[in-house]
Amino acid sequence: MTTPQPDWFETPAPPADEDILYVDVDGYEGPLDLLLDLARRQKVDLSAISVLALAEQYLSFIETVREKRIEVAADYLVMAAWLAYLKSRLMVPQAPSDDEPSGEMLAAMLQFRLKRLEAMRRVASQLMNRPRLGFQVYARGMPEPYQIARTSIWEASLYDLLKAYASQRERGVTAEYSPIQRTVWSLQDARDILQRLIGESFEWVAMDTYLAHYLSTPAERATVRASTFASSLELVRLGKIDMRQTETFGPLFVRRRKGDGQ
Amino acid sequence: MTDGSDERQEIVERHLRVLEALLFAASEPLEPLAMLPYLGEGADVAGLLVQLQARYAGRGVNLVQRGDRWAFRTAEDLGFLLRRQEQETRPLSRPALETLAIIAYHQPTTRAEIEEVRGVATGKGTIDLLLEAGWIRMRGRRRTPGRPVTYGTTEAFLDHFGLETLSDLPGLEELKGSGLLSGRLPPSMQIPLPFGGALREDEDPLDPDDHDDDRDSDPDRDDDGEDHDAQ
Amino acid sequence: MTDGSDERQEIVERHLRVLEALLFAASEPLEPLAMLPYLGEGADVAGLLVQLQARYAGRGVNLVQRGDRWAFRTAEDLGFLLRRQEQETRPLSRPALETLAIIAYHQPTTRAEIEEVRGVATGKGTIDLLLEAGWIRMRGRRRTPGRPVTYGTTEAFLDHFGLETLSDLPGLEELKGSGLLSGRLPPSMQIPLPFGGALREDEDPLDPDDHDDDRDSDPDRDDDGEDHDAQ
Repeated sequence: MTTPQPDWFETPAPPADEDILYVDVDGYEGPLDLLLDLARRQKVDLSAISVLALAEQYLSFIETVREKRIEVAADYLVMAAWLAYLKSRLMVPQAPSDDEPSGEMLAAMLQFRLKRLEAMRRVASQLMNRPRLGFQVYARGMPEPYQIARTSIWEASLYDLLKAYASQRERGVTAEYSPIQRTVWSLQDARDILQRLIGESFEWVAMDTYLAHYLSTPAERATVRASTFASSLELVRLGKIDMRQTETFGPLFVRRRKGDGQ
Repeated sequence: MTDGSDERQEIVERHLRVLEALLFAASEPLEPLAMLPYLGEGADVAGLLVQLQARYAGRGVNLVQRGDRWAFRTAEDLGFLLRRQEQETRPLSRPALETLAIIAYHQPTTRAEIEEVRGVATGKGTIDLLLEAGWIRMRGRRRTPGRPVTYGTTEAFLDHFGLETLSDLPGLEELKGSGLLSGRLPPSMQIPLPFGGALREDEDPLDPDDHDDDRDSDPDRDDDGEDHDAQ
Repeated sequence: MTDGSDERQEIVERHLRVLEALLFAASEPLEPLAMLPYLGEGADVAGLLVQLQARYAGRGVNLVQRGDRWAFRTAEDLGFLLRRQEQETRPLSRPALETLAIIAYHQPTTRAEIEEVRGVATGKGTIDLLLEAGWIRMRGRRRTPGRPVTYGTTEAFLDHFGLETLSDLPGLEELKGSGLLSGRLPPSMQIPLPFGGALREDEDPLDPDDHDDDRDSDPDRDDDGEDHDAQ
């Protein structure tokens, strides 16, 4: 059925089997589907098909398709090779020493697979023809859903309870506490005041005497002393004043330094 | 029975089956007119529905009429089957914990007193929650103007917190010792001794209708269940 | 009748009402164990269900068994009447339908076996589509090299196709007789039947991370959701 000298630029001659012309490989779900379709065209029970004829039809179909330069998927070619092998096994009598499965066995295998595929297709459609839920059979259209009432089980430990109590009692205490506004002498202020008080005096005068006025407020005493003492040390370092203390914890005496430039 | 009435009965049964299926599968209540096409012209839908309703009368599912429409519904007395209790364990909020602690230590105590200690208004919801949890109860009414309800703790409270009696609640020194209270507290600070007895001399018994709480007697309260700063 | 049997009958009636209400309210089939708590310990749920089924036998709504579960469904013979206009959602593709049938009749089965029957590679999308429809499930892994996932059908499959058990599958007897449920050429001594039980002796349970399917273990597969010719 093939032209002996294929002319690529002309339509190939029509194949002998008219059916094959109208067969499009794209319409098949693989080689087994194609084989099943070809088998069906023998119009006999699958158990009675001629596997040899089927193999020949398949092979010539693939040939035709390839002549039309249509890409044929690999598994169709694998099947073609297997069928060519099957054909040879069927036509050549089996040698006694041959370990390979007989052609009849291979043919039976193919027949079985075709029958099984066909059976699956048949039951699939039977399944779809059953009264299906949502098509012929219906579930409750207005299901009454569960209403879920959530109840809480509260968790708290004795420690949580005591901590909550203690912390809020303490909170109550601190709420009544108003901090005392302290006057704090900055070092700069203390230094300015000390320098102003000492003025041009070169006499030893006790620091507390200079500060007497400021020390009269008990709340400020500490900050006045501390800041003044710290700034006095700074003034000593800068060479502006002299300091002396005659005994431990005794009064601190200060005077202006007689220095260079004076 | 004559053959004719047998036949009629058969038709009725067939119609009832169709109505059953229609009403079951419908996603909303159906009006009789909508069911008529399934029965054929001349069928007495209204009469059939009444018959069907009678058949389901004592069953777990009833055929009910809602306005002009009909539907199957779970029998009212079995509604509980469709309700589910779900319990979830949740930690008590800080406001609730604080309120509970004050009630425990200061009982019998009123809401005004709780608010005084906490420094914020206590939402109605907080008290309700503690009442529902079963940890506090209304004890009586304080014998003062306005007769406010006094609160105290319950046996369930003792049970939950593993206390044998109220006197197991730690006192001032114990709280200090355990580090829950810091050392620097005014000497005036005191931790009261909770009173768990029947009624104190300044308490009256609750009024007969008190067990709905003082919800209604206190219309100015926020009922939002949240604590908020006092105005 | 003695008082005792009257009382028993009353309890049965009460139980039947409860089952009626539960099954009517639900749209999904219920398993007896889920209904037991509403009846009380010791109630013979199975027996009661059979009684209830008998009561609804000729009605427009029937009590049907779907695997281990029970549900009310409209009577099959009324399907022609109730057939809705809006239906015909996207029909199942032929590959999907064939794959579903092969899984139903050959379960537990692997993808390789499905491909062997169909003679063509099965797109990942086909299996996914059936999994999503809730009709098939991954059952386990076959105890063979590669440990392929085995597939089987679900109770939703039974419900959708109105089957009580897998042995109600149409044409099953015939297929069994002709040996077409076998993977190999008959006559083979043992003819497998669809197996819906827990795990067969040649199946292992799924791995913990299997519920994402064997997507990742199978990197060569096309995931384009279409069947296609093998390369």
